[in-house]
Amino acid sequence: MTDTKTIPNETVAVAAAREAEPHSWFGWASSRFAVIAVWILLIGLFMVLRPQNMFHPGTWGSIFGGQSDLVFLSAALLCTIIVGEFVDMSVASNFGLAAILVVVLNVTHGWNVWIAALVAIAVSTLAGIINGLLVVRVGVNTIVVTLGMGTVLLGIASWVSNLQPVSGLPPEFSSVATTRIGGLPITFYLAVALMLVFAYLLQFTPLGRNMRFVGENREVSRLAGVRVNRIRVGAFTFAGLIAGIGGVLSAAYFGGAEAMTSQTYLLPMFAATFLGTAIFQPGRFNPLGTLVAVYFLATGVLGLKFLGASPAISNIFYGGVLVIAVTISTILHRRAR
Amino acid sequence: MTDTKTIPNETVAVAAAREAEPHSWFGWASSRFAVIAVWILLIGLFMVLRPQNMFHPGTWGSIFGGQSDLVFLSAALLCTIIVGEFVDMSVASNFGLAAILVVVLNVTHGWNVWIAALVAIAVSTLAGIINGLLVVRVGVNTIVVTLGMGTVLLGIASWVSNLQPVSGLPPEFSSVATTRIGGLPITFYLAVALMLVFAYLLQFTPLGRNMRFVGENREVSRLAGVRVNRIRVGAFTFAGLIAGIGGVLSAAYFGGAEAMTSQTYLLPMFAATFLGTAIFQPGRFNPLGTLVAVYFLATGVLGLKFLGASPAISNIFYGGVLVIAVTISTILHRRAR
Amino acid sequence: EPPAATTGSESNVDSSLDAALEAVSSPLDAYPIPSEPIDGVADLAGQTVYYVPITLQSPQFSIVSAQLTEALGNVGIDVQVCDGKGNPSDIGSCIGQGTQAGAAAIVTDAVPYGLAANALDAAQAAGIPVIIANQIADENHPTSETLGFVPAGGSDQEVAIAQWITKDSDGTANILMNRTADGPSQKAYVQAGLDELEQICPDCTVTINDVSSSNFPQVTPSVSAALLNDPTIGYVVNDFAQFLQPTQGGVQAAGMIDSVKGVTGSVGVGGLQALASGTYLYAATGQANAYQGWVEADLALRLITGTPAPEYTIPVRLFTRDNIDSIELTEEAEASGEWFGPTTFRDDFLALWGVA
Amino acid sequence: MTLGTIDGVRAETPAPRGTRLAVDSLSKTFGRSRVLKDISFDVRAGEVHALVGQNGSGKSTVAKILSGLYTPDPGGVVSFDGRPFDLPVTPLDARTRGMAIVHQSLGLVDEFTVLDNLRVGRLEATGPFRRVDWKRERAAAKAVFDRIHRDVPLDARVGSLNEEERAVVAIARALQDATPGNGLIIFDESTRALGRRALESFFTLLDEIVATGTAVLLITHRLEEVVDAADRVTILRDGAVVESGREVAGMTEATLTTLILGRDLIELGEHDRPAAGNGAPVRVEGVTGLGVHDIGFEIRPGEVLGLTGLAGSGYDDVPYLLAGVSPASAGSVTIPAAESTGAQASARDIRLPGLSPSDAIAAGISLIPEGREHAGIAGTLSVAENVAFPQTSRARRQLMPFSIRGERALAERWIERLDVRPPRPDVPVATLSGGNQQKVFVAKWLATDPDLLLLHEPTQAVDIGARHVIADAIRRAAADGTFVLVAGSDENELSLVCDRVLVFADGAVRQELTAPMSPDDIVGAIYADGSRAKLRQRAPLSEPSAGSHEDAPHD
Ligand SMILES: Nc1ncnc2c1ncn2[C@@H]1O[C@H](COP(=O)(O)OP(=O)(O)OP(=O)(O)O)[C@@H](O)[C@H]1O
Ligand SMILES: Nc1ncnc2c1ncn2[C@@H]1O[C@H](COP(=O)(O)OP(=O)(O)OP(=O)(O)O)[C@@H](O)[C@H]1O
Ligand SMILES: [Mg+2]
Ligand SMILES: [Mg+2]
Repeated sequence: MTDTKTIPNETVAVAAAREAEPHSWFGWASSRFAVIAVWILLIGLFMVLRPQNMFHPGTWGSIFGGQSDLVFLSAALLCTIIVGEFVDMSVASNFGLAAILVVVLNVTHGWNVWIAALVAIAVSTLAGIINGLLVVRVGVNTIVVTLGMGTVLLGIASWVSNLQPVSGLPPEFSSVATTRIGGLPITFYLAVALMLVFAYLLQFTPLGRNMRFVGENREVSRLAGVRVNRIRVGAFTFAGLIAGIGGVLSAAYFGGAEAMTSQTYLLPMFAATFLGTAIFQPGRFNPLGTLVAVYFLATGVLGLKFLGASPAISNIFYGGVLVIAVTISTILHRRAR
Repeated sequence: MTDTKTIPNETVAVAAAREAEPHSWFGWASSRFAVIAVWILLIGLFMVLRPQNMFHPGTWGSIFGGQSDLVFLSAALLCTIIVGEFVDMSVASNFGLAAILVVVLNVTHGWNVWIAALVAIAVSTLAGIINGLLVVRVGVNTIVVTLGMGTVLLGIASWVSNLQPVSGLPPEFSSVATTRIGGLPITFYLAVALMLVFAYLLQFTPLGRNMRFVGENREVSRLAGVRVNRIRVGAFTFAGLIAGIGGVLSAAYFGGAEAMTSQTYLLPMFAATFLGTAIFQPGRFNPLGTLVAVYFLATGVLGLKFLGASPAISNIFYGGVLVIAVTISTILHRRAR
Repeated sequence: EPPAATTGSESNVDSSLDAALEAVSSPLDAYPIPSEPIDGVADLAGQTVYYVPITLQSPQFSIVSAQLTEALGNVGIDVQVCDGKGNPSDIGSCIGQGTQAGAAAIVTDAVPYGLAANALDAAQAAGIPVIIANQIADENHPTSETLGFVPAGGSDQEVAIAQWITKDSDGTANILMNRTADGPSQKAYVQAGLDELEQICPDCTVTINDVSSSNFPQVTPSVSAALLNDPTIGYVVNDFAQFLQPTQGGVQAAGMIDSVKGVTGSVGVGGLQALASGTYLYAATGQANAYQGWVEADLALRLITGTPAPEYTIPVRLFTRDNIDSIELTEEAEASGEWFGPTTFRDDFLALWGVA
Repeated sequence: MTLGTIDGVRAETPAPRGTRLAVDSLSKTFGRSRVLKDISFDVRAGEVHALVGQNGSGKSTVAKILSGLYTPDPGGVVSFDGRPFDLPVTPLDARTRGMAIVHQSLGLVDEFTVLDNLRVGRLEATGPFRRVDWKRERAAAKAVFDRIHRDVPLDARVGSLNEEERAVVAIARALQDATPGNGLIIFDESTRALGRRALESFFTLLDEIVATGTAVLLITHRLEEVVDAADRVTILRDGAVVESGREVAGMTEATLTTLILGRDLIELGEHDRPAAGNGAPVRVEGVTGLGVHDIGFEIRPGEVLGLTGLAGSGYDDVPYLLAGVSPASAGSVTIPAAESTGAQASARDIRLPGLSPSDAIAAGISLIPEGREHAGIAGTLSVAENVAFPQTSRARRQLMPFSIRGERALAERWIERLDVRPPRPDVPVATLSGGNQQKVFVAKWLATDPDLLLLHEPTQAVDIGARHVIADAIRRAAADGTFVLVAGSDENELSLVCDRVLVFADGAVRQELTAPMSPDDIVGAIYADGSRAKLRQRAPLSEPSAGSHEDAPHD
């Protein structure tokens, strides 16, 4: 009771939580799977309203096959969030820069495409490392560093691409992304695999457990022998690496890239990552929740498109779902605890 | 490492404080005014390189007269940051909605323009209140709420404007924003006054003191009888109000508005607010620092334009200055303590 | 040189300029309709055409999509609108969706080929005709049985703007040209305007200011800087109305709102209302978006049925403070196409398709 | 690098036999201030070695150097079992040699389970998929608990444990890398929040551990712990060692105090206590809420009333209920009219249900809660801002400026009265040492000149000098007409400041003690089953019996 005493109100909360435990199976499940239930409902609704679209395999191909960029970006974002850093605002620009670089180096400068890809990923990773060093070693505010870095990277991307869309990657390179298996492009499988590995890492490996501990309490982790700073810098580095790989795959998938477009991912990627906290592990950022959130949002937006909704309506849906889902999950979770 | 006399019984802390005092004046000043010095240097540099522009009064009119939107937005952002909430991501959209609403209500629906302005501001304030209630009362994550709300507001703005730029406000209304005094539009004075009042509030009034304490430690504030939740909801409300007033003034200034424009303020407004933490009160968000940061960044961007820099270079400048300035201020501040 | 000759040629230029301005300022007597009818349109009922605009956030694409839907609806073809949202991911997935769904055709609007090269190649490989609208034909991707281009009126608009400025300034204009650097087509449009200026207005000065949607926040300072750099600038031109507000902000910030005339291209009802309000805009050009929707439908039908396609032109019109009162500034009027010519073009197309 | 020198030292200084940790000429400089000056001491195997000193004397700095958070100035040597560390110490290096540190908050993360907390940083990946082998981890955790003969459910969230269990978990974690009989555990004020019985069982456990040969370095402000439990003591004053490894046997708290402060402490004797009883008392009636049911008592003018009891007995809920911080379902407080205020003032009857903190403050009730960092001060704000906060926070006119000069004057008055060091109103509170932060915290509420002052553990984790300054200030407030209530679990503190103590059990008052009372009396009353045990019952030099599982976890 030592610590709870300092927060008198929490004593009550703890007591309530203990009492609540046995009763709350329903609450437990509802706070974890409410969003998935809503997803299923949403699909059902669209199926009734637009059967011709929703029973068409192309629709599902689009929902599942078209979100890989977003999955990579959300994974990169999660890296730093999990270890307790505030959001890395530079991942989208970093992703965009990698996509631009691989094309420009290959097409404009005639580099071998694989070398171009490696260099692009290396540049993104380097950006991640610089973020990490500034935040962790120098102690500069995370938002400042990543916002600034994001702006710089965006500037570099516009500069090397001369603000033009660039394209012309060789098809054999593109095939690493576009080849279809079971109707879905490889990028889908890569994206899902990334999230599964991430989830596995967090759930089952020492590194993952250490990351969660660092996210929860740095000092305790350090004294327990966890190399806290190394893990934090590592998280930024991996965020850069994943953004870089995602960017290169995106360029391969689309055969080209454009500097400004990375910014359009910002909203969906934040939305998915935060909506993910309402799925599977309420109140906690988690890769699988994020993955589901990506597809959930894609379903909603596509369904609305089928219904002929304007982008305005899509935005209202997007924002509304995010707030409502997380609000409900917060309330349910609080009850269930 | 001259270890001098230690008065018996004086703790090391006292000795440290005493010793540190006389030496650190330079450190003290440098961590506070470094950015301003850089600003002056920058102006000097541009004056040498482009005297024809920098000695032209119109340049100063542009630097100081053209940033009022940004000042209002940054002030709105500061409201919630100061009371310890994480950034309110909805202020830009809220600003945009107010701007659109006043025009649409007046021009399309024929409302009296003053009533339209009041309604627009009321809607923005309401959005702020809803943010506040969800965050404070329901306990939903700030980013989720404000990101979602921002998206919804953006959707509404696009919807009521039908994605068209809207215009046609009566000139006598526009004159509340456009009238020039001493070569600068009224909005400049309003923006500066807003920040001065804000700074005064924080520095000298009980309310401001309470806001700072709430931002620092909610429990301490609650125990001192501060209505913490009221202050937090109030901060969101004021953020909405300021965004609303800013939006209406912006519409008046331009004679019209466009839904998507608001999003373009996101980066500059974050940059200015965070850069502000490197000015006057290192490590602390403060209105005057933010105000200076706005003009500092405007000077840099305009000067670079005079030098013929491409938008890419300007972005690199923007991001680079943000990171470098805050990093230097962090290091100096740490030393100076 | 004999001064008389110069005067003569100048007055020649003058009169032809007047005529050109007169023509571009008035609505057409009739929209240009292709001559060759299309056979077998009736068999296409029940199929689906995908329409993928670069972004629905820009209002012109809503107009086109509505018209395209209406046009093809007349022949029983469904139009599936899929918003490209300005990023390759969405554009690619929209096109991929159309390909997988076995669309009768895929129409992209304002999407540079390079932005979705793989997806567009894949669609054609699957035998689905692709129509690239609002783009200049891409040399690397020539017109084929499965690929057609619907041009934009971009170049014509820029030429009209050049002509109006020449006339308005008596050939002495100092112009700030905000050029959208978002894609190759935009650059080409502006170039057409610059070429025209060079011809008809040798004494005009032009400053180019590249703007881009990725750097929207910098439009304002870049306009201010250009104006402060050269305070004699009298005309500020935008090729796209999307940049109107930040541009005006830059003019205002430089304190030159009274000495500068604003001009813009690709204007919609919002921009025209701003022109009518008489604050900053003096002239604006627009293209017949409603008609373009029908042209896209016509080209789609031709590619689907294997009918040879004609060269299309999208009419443009110049609006000034003089003629702005002659049109109705409503969304309905814009969607009907009445600003540019008689709205009967719909029946003409339907007749060509054999469904009237 | 100075590796060569260190090597030289390494070669020349053979460790005395049985020396576990040897610290030699360790110095630490922050900026321009040297906070450790050539510190030398050694900890022997199998002993409890206390490290004491005033707030800010450098104890935590030593611990932080030993845990690798700080890099010491070049020249110092830290050796363990005769082998010098490469400085700075890395946590991993320390761990492989069996040196562990337990922080004052015990370093536990409430959100995670006991197993997680125990094994964090030690989890090992196995197999090609680098999974955690939870079976093995559980076995390892179980083994540690078995070694110390304690049992804590491995899957319980640490947040749901009681304080004794938490202490056991912290100790178990620190012990797990030390092979039995080896290793060293450093406790930096880990005991500060433990109740008496938890404290006794903590030392019982400690005794079992050192009996095997493991060493303990104990940083504490409770002199009783030193006198009762330590074998030797090292005393720091202003960053220098004044006593290194002095045998504790035969020392009293008084001698220790003198050594720590470098002067004698003026005793707060019985004689300066005012006669209680003139005038009307504060009446507390029918208070129900949290862990207390329908309690009532009186506080007489001029007296300091203490509340104590076992953890969970409800005594520590009372101040929060009376201050409107925790919701009460019933009850009232009646504050009599102050004699000085004259005719118009009448007794105020304050109903507790629905009372908010600001209502309570307005009614003249001030609370000094436990937990300075959490509930006491805003660290980045200045001393003056913190001291004046209860005044500025409730200003009627929230938008009118307050007097900065007045604020500063107020702060200076209290800085002088409580001897806050450094005596500067403008420095951020976080830069003060713990004891001085506590003084600022107490000053903040004394400055409101309340009618009823409620305190909870007011002198926790402050040095003996600061404790007396604070106790003195509390007594002076009582003498000046404030009704004072102190809830606490530290019998030494209670006997120092209180005139009368109410002992709680099961949410009700069970016993009343009146002055004069000794710490022993208080403990005797708290624990119905016995009196205050000597903190460390030195084990007979045999292995403790394997069956002695006490403290079965209870919820
Ligand atoms: N990171 C630091 N930077 C500068 N000075 C520091 C730092 N940490 C500690 N000090 C100084 O070192 C002195 C010793 O601090 P230390 O924490 O060792 O004291 P302590 O003996 O643990 O005090 P307490 O009894 O309050 O725990 C402090 O007074 C402080 O002035
Ligand atoms: N950066 C710093 N600059 C100046 N003083 C510091 C700094 N960091 C810590 N201190 C001071 O060093 C002292 C020791 O801090 P530390 O974090 O070790 O807490 P502590 O004294 O062990 O904790 P407690 O007082 O709760 O027992 C405190 O007085 C603290 O204010
Ligand atoms: Mg300490
Ligand atoms: Mg301490």
